[in-house]
Amino acid sequence: MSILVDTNSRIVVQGITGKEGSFHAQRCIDFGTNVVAGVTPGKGSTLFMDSVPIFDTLEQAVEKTQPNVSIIFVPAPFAPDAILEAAENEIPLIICITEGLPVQDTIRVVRYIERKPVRLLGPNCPGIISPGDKCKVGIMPASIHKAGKVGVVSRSGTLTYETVQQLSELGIGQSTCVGIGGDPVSGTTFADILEMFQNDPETDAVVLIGEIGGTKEQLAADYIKNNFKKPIASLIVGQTAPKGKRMGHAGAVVTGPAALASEKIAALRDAGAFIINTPSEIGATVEKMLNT
Amino acid sequence: MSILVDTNSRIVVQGITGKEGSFHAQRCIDFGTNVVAGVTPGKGSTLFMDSVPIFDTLEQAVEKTQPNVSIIFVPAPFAPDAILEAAENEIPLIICITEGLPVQDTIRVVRYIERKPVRLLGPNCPGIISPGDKCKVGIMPASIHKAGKVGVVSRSGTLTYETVQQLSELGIGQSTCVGIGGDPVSGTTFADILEMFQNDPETDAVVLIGEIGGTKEQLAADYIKNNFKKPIASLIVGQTAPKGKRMGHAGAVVTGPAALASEKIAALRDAGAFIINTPSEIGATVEKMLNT
Amino acid sequence: MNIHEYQAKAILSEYGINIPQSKMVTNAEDAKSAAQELGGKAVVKAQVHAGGRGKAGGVKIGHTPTEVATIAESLIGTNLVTHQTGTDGAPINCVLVEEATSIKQEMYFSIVIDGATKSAIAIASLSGGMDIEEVAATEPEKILRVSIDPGVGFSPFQGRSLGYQLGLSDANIKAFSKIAANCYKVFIDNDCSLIEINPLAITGDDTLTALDAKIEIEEDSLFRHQSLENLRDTSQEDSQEKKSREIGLSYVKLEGNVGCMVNGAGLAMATMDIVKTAGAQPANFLDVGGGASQEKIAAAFTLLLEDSQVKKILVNIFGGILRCDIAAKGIVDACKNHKSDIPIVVRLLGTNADEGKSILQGSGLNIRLAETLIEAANLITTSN
Amino acid sequence: MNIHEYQAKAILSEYGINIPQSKMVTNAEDAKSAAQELGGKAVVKAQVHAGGRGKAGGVKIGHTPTEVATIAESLIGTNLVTHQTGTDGAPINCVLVEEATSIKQEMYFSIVIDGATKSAIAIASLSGGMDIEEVAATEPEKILRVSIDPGVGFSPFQGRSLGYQLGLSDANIKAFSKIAANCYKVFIDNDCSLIEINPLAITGDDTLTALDAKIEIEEDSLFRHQSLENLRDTSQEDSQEKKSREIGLSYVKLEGNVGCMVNGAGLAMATMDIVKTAGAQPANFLDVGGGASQEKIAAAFTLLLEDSQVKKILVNIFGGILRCDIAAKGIVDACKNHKSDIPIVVRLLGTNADEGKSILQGSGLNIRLAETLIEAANLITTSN
Repeated sequence: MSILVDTNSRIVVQGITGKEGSFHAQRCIDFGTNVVAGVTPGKGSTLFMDSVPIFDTLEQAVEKTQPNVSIIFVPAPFAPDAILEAAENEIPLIICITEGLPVQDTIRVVRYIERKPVRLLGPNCPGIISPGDKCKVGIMPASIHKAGKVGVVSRSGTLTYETVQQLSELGIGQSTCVGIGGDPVSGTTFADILEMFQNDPETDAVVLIGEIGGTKEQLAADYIKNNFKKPIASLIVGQTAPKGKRMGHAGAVVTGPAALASEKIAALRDAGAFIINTPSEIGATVEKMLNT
Repeated sequence: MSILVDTNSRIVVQGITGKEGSFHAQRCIDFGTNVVAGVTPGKGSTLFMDSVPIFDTLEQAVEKTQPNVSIIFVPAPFAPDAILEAAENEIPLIICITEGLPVQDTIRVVRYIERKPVRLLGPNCPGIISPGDKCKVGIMPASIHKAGKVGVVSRSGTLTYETVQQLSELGIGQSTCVGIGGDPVSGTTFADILEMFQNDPETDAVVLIGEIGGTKEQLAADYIKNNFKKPIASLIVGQTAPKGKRMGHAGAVVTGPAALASEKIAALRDAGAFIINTPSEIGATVEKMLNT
Repeated sequence: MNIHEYQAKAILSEYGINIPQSKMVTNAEDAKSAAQELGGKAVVKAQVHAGGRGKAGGVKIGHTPTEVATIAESLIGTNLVTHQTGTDGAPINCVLVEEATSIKQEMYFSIVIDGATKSAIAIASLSGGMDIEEVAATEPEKILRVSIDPGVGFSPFQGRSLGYQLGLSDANIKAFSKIAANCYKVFIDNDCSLIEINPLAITGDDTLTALDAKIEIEEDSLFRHQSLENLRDTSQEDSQEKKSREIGLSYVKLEGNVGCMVNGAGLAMATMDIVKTAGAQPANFLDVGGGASQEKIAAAFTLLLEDSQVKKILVNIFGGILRCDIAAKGIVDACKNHKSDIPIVVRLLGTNADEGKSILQGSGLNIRLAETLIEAANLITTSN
Repeated sequence: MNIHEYQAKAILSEYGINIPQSKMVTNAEDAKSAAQELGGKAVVKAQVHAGGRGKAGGVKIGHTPTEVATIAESLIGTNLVTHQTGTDGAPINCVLVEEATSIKQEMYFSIVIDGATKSAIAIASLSGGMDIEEVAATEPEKILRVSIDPGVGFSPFQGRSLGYQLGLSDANIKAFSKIAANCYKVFIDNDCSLIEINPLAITGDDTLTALDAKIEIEEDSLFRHQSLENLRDTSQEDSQEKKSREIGLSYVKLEGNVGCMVNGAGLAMATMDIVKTAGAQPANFLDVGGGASQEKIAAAFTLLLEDSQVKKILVNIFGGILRCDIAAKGIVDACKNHKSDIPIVVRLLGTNADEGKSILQGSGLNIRLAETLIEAANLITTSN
């Protein structure tokens, strides 16, 4: 009842001894995630929390522990290299939590991995959680989640938590919650995730959280219109942001009409999505959608 | 009875108004090849030999004439750009005759087109001819060829002609003759061509002409051993070249044991190929092979 | 990070792109002698980090050195208000005195990052010198785009494709291709997020010249571009925006009176949306980011407290990496160091939310707590 | 194109790679003062375009400035014969006077083009300072390789992968990664076909230093590297090789007496093979290339006529781009301008072969024609 990660996921943490890496690796393990290895150059042959082996290189970690998911916490200047290392070692799912990667590095990396049998989630994303499979590979607070049949996909971190909070409070559980990341260029698109939800028998409906800037939501709308058969509700934030101002996410720059909230909402409505009118009505709208 | 080019091939000539481009375009047309367009920036809206339309960009040529094979004659400094132009316009088969491309340009181009639905033959190759289909897209002298069932693949230009000459003289016709090019990095490998010959019902046997330098012949031997089911004869030239000397083709540098003729011959013999002992015995060896 | 036109042109020129002869000056006297060197007549262009200079009176032609000096005098030291600045405008500390160029045709050329193709794209149009966003909205077919592969760069065939579509002459196509390729080099070497040449002019003598130029450097890349960091003109930044950048916050000043402090850009935008829905106006966008420390939270909150435009503050923190108790402590620290009695509404959720709420409730400060987004928005809207 | 060690080291140094202190000198006096600057003791290294210098006596240690001067004196102006040069050796016109370095460990590092992976590859081994080809042949597991993607370049993780496999310390791994990444930049920026640092030494003070360096620039790229073309030392080329390069031929001098002129590298090698099979020895490899003109053919043939080592000439032309009548005319031109009575055997096939043969037969020259490869080889072997 999940996409991308499940009970068979074997996680390696790149940058496991850093402040954020160690904090979140522990939280993931606490949730039940199977963290099989960590990588920190120079810390090889030691143990994380007395149990998880640390390696100097991912190559060694792969040889000894066969991970199939990598989560990356290394600082921005070194994160592109960490992604390349994961791709070169053909880790099927690479999740880059790190934010602040120079976008041209991201482009080089993303174009490189197109030729590798891997998928990149992020950069600048909260990761992924499949509550029913007790598998969390990300930085989201686990406690707000509830196992169920609604998929969540979003460009934003904390707004995903807000979404999940509203769903769980109404008793609506989640199959998998995925943050694709807030940067203008990311490894995985809305459409990629929607396709997986489409094919996941344990996902009955989806919530898609978009925002102003770029054209990712339009591409999602195209996919929904042509290929997506399940109920989907969508919220676009930044509706009140003034034109020409940059709102944090590098992706949220109002550069042209397509980047406007109104255009995105129109495209999604036209594709048949239920439109969530304000951020406080996410749960209620999904509940209504599920009951129709 | 051919691979890569046949009666359905529609050829565009990039660099059709240059000295070599115009000479060989005419020879190809004379042979029966369907040349549908030429490209020379600045010469758009004119005609080649009063019949073939010339365009300023390949984009225009594609829109108006739907070619599916491109042959490139533009000078080396501009040839990488011409290949990229063909790849961007998704011409399925791109044949780069031009020699002298800086190898790092070739690497960039070859890696780029890996993600495109195209195949590159060359650079620095004589092109391809399917005598029975009256389709010649290259610079080989047409007169020496004879339609038949033996495929020829080689790194060399004139040595391919020598091979064909010896075959035709003994009455052994060719299905398709392919020059993959003499540079150290090429778009297409021996194994790529062997796979096509394997799948071509009209090819009964193959002649593979290799030379010293690199490991292309070993990769071909690997393919033959594991996948190739038809009779194959092979000649390796440069057997008498002294170690450490560079013999013309950038590929023909004796850099390590694998690059030696003896190593290549051993690999091919081990793979089950008939070894052609001297360059004067190509035809005779193939004849013997076909009769066993 | 924005840089000035004169700085952008200097970079383009280093990469072999034609620019008009010009000189950056900071006073009328230098403007006069610059005009003299250019032959008398010259264009005076206010150097500010804002578009719409022309319409706002920031670009003027002087026909004599004296006239140029007078224009420079009238501009330098004033603030220029354009549709892209706030009502205060941007300070003009220097002007560019530039040769007047005879123009046959004005084109538009830019390179930007495109999320859809996951690449840098080059954009070109014959509709240069005008509001390109207007053209894009009303006549999108006049805007040409090509995607640039990071492995091979901008290729000559792409320049020819654009050039022939634009209907340029063969000679101009060659020049255009070169400019595009060189711009892409500038873009890569300097980690730009935008290079815009508008207009890219075909001059009277049929050469292509960058008449105006805008370059944005990606903030996230500056760790590897110390020399570019030196081009930063902090005088062009709002003082709060400058402070927030130094603290490491993502902050945008707006026109309302509800100061907002949120973690995460998406949630921050959602919070602004809900505040507006409830009938109030946000004074800012403020994202404290992923793993903010107690000190950073305190600094961010202090920024809001010190903003005289801010009449009430809404905090919305969903703890994840950031723990709510850390956020609460930061808020308390800021309030203790900065006496203020404006209404504060705080919503804390996620990691250590209960601890955070206890800290706020035990602080003795006049802070109201909210559970849901809409409750928070209603509370802040109705508070005085 | 080969360049000298001192030139290669200067390039590496520009890219931040450690090299020993050194000075290139052309006479004993300068060698002495260079040694004085280095503290007295110094290594004197003959600058020639050939490997195997050490074994051939081209690298010697002087313990005092006077000793250094004596060594320099003994080397400069002589020819160094190594296993890579002919029997004449390569002229030593200058030497590099270099500080003597204390060495903890010698490694091997290189970047070359690899046809199998269609990329540049970095090669590293702990077995530095030795004959790396020998190591590759006998202990291939000691040679590490990584393929470099042209889109992303040499990545730090690749440096760490190599470094940990080599068993280096963490500090040395960082230095090694940097050197590898910088070498790749040199490789790309200068269109190299080879960069080899052998040995790459870990010195007494634990820094990584390029003790020797070899760089080859790809001939085909020189049209865009004028400044590198200036590094060419034609004194290191055989005079025939130099002439052939100027004519635009692909030519390699060999030890036999049968001059060979062929079109196409593959056919040229095949021709050499058949000549040897027939019992004779080729004097050269000579590929006149694709579309040679009559003038180029004449120049190529003259090169063979002027070579005193050449006692007979075999021509094997398979017309394609090159027309046989053009080739025949070129041969006739060369013979007319250069009286010679050595035996000549010519084989012409392909485009305009009959016309070519008529021209040769009608020229009055003593040329024998052959139809097949083996006939040509037998004719040339038995002719005197």
